[in-house]
Amino acid sequence: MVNTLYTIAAMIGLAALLLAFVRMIIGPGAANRVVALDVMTIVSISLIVFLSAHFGRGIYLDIALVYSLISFVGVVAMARYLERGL
Amino acid sequence: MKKIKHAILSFLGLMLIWVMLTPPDMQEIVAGLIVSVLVVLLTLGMEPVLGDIRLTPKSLLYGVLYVLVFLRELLVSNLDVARRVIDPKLPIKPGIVKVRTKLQSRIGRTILANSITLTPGTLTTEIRGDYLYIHWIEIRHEDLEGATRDIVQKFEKYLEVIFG
Amino acid sequence: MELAGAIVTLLGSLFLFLGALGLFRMPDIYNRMQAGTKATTMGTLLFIAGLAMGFHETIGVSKVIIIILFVIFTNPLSSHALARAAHKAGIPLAKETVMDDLAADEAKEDSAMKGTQEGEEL
Amino acid sequence: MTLITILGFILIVIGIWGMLSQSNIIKIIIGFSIVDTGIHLVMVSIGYLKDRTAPILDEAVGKAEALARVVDPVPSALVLTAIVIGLAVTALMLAYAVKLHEMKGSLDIHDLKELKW
Amino acid sequence: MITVFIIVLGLVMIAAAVLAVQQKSLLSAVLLAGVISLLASILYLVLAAPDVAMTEAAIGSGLTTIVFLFALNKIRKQGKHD
Amino acid sequence: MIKKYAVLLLLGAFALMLLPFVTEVTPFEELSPVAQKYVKDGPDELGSANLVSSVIVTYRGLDTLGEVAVLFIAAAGVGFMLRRKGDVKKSLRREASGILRSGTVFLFPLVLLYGIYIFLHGHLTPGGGFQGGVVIASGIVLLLLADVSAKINGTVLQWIESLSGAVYVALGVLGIVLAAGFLDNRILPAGEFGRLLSAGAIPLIYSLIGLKVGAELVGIIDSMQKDEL
Repeated sequence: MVNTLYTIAAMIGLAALLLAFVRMIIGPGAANRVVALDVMTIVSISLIVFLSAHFGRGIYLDIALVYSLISFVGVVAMARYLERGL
Repeated sequence: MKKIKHAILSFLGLMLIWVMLTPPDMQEIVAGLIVSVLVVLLTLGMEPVLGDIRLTPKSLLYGVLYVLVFLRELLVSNLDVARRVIDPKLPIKPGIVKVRTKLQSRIGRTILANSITLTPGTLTTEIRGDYLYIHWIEIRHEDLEGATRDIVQKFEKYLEVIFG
Repeated sequence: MELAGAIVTLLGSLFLFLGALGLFRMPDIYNRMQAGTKATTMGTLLFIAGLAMGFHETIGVSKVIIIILFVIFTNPLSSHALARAAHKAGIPLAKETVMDDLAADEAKEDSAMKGTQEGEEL
Repeated sequence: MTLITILGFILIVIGIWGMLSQSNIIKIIIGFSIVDTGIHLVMVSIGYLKDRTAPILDEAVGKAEALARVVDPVPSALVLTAIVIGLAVTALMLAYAVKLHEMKGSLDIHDLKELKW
Repeated sequence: MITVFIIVLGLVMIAAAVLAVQQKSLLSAVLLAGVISLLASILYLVLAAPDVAMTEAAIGSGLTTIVFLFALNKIRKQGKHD
Repeated sequence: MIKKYAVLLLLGAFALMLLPFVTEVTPFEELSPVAQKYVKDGPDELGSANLVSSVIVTYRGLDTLGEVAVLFIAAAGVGFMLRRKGDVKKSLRREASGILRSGTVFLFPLVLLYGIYIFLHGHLTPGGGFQGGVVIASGIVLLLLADVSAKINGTVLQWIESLSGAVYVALGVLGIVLAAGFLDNRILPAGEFGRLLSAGAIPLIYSLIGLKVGAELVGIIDSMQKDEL
């Protein structure tokens, strides 16, 4: 029962990833794609924490932490590129 | 003075994060002390942003209240977004409005801007001097005073006590 | 406790989905960012907190708290940077838009300091 | 897992297709990095054993049961270094591309006539 | 459960790769390559290789994209002055 | 037109070549003999809980040294390709917003701390020198992005890079003298399994690798970014 609920939550998360990817495909323009990439990264952080719980290894959480820091740097770099500040 | 305060506060913050990252162990705590001091020393040349925090009992109380207000606003803003997204008619009336802030400290402004971004229907787009430009998903006031009252003041009264 | 965690996680995943749906449906980049930032921040927060409630023996709670703190601080900051960049890059607002104070003020400034060339070369 | 092996192969083929069919140098470099990712996926998936866990011993996996419960650490170590090298090679190629654009004013390989026979 | 994960992520990766090759805009192609790395690192977790996942997260989707952006920026600036 | 068909033909040949890997290879049931040795003896011999780290730092340490050398050569190559003599124009970059700048000042120490955490715990958790170095390099890139006037001090960078490289090699040679071979980690006591001060010299070597990799990557980014035309 509980496990089914968790599985359903993960599936909805995957659906969110797919929807964000649809926005990535249709764009329009690079700026919209950057927004979509940002959302995809945030959803991925959730999915990584889910996998960590699913496999029962707490050490996988370090990867989610790396993601939350690195994705920030990446998005800021893209934003600075778009506004010609790089 | 500001610099010393900044150094001490950031040392305490880094130490707290280190202790939360690592398992409880004497060796880890010693290593954390060394690493935190090292990081504080390396970043000493940067701006002392944390030096603006006031450490009075009143500001601590307001800090707790601020977190509670922030969490409530976060919940409200999500329900708001959910309502707008699910509605088949997509009820939006967006625009960029200008508001004024009384906060002077830089970290206070940063936290204000972040809080505004996470509250119902608003997104900080630009800051120039004392004015914030905010993308509002449903404009209720087009003038400066009305928008300031609606968007900024619910956070400002707490942040003003904490940061000044 | 486990059931409560599962329900919180489910709620979080619903918010994540709504964020993605908003990203999909909204008419222009600024409104998309509104949905994308708020709903995903809240969604991640609830999703991760629910997992921490359900599996606190295996994955531990303290690291999860740090992840939540990082997400709460970095997500609005990157959204702000993106929104500013989009406006500076001249991406148009949706046709429903009522007003744009920022563009008006920038136009005013440009006409005030005409001739300095600085704005052109960027 | 076989599915991921197949995925890796598909990525390799797509990347090579990109490298061969595109004439823009940046696109060729992107194709190269896709091939890179594909190869890494294949290598890691070959080291995977069914229902086993990561080769890091802690409370979840003890020293005694390690032999029966962990996956092969050697491909992981190999791929880890390969990813770092991939970044270095990509950066070097991009530096070449920037230099080339500075000299020729174009990124299209059809504009580089001197080396054609 | 995990199989569904692999299939969905794999299909998204293939689509991203094809689009990255086909895309006219260079910046969009770089972003799509970033998506491939992002999802690959989730797959590395499924394959029980967290070290590789962390490297891919930090390098593949972080620094590689940034290096690409810096190079594109340099090329853009050169174009202006020709 | 001919080119298109040639490409298709080549791709088909590739696909045919790769097909047997999918159809005929059966997945392994057991670890390979080499891996069995690493998994069985590794924890007791070297004291490292992360077996990937023990393979990278000690068992295949020489490869890692070569790899760091390749990275160094690539960084030097990028610097050489993009060097520019004389006429550097005034930088024409747009300022970052004030919010981003103060947010960066707040976040940079956290990134630095996390990078150091990753490479100090290379023998206990996923991660190690390479990942930690990359995280630190990203933190410095963040500073470069947020502040237009930020400059990287090349001399300090070179000193960090060459000093950590030299100490790395010296530790390797010390392994020949004090322990079984080049880059052996047992020059320091093994310590208690699973705590921070264990696994001999692995945390030390990984820290040096982290510093070196971080410095090299910052060097690459720096030569990509500076000297605008």
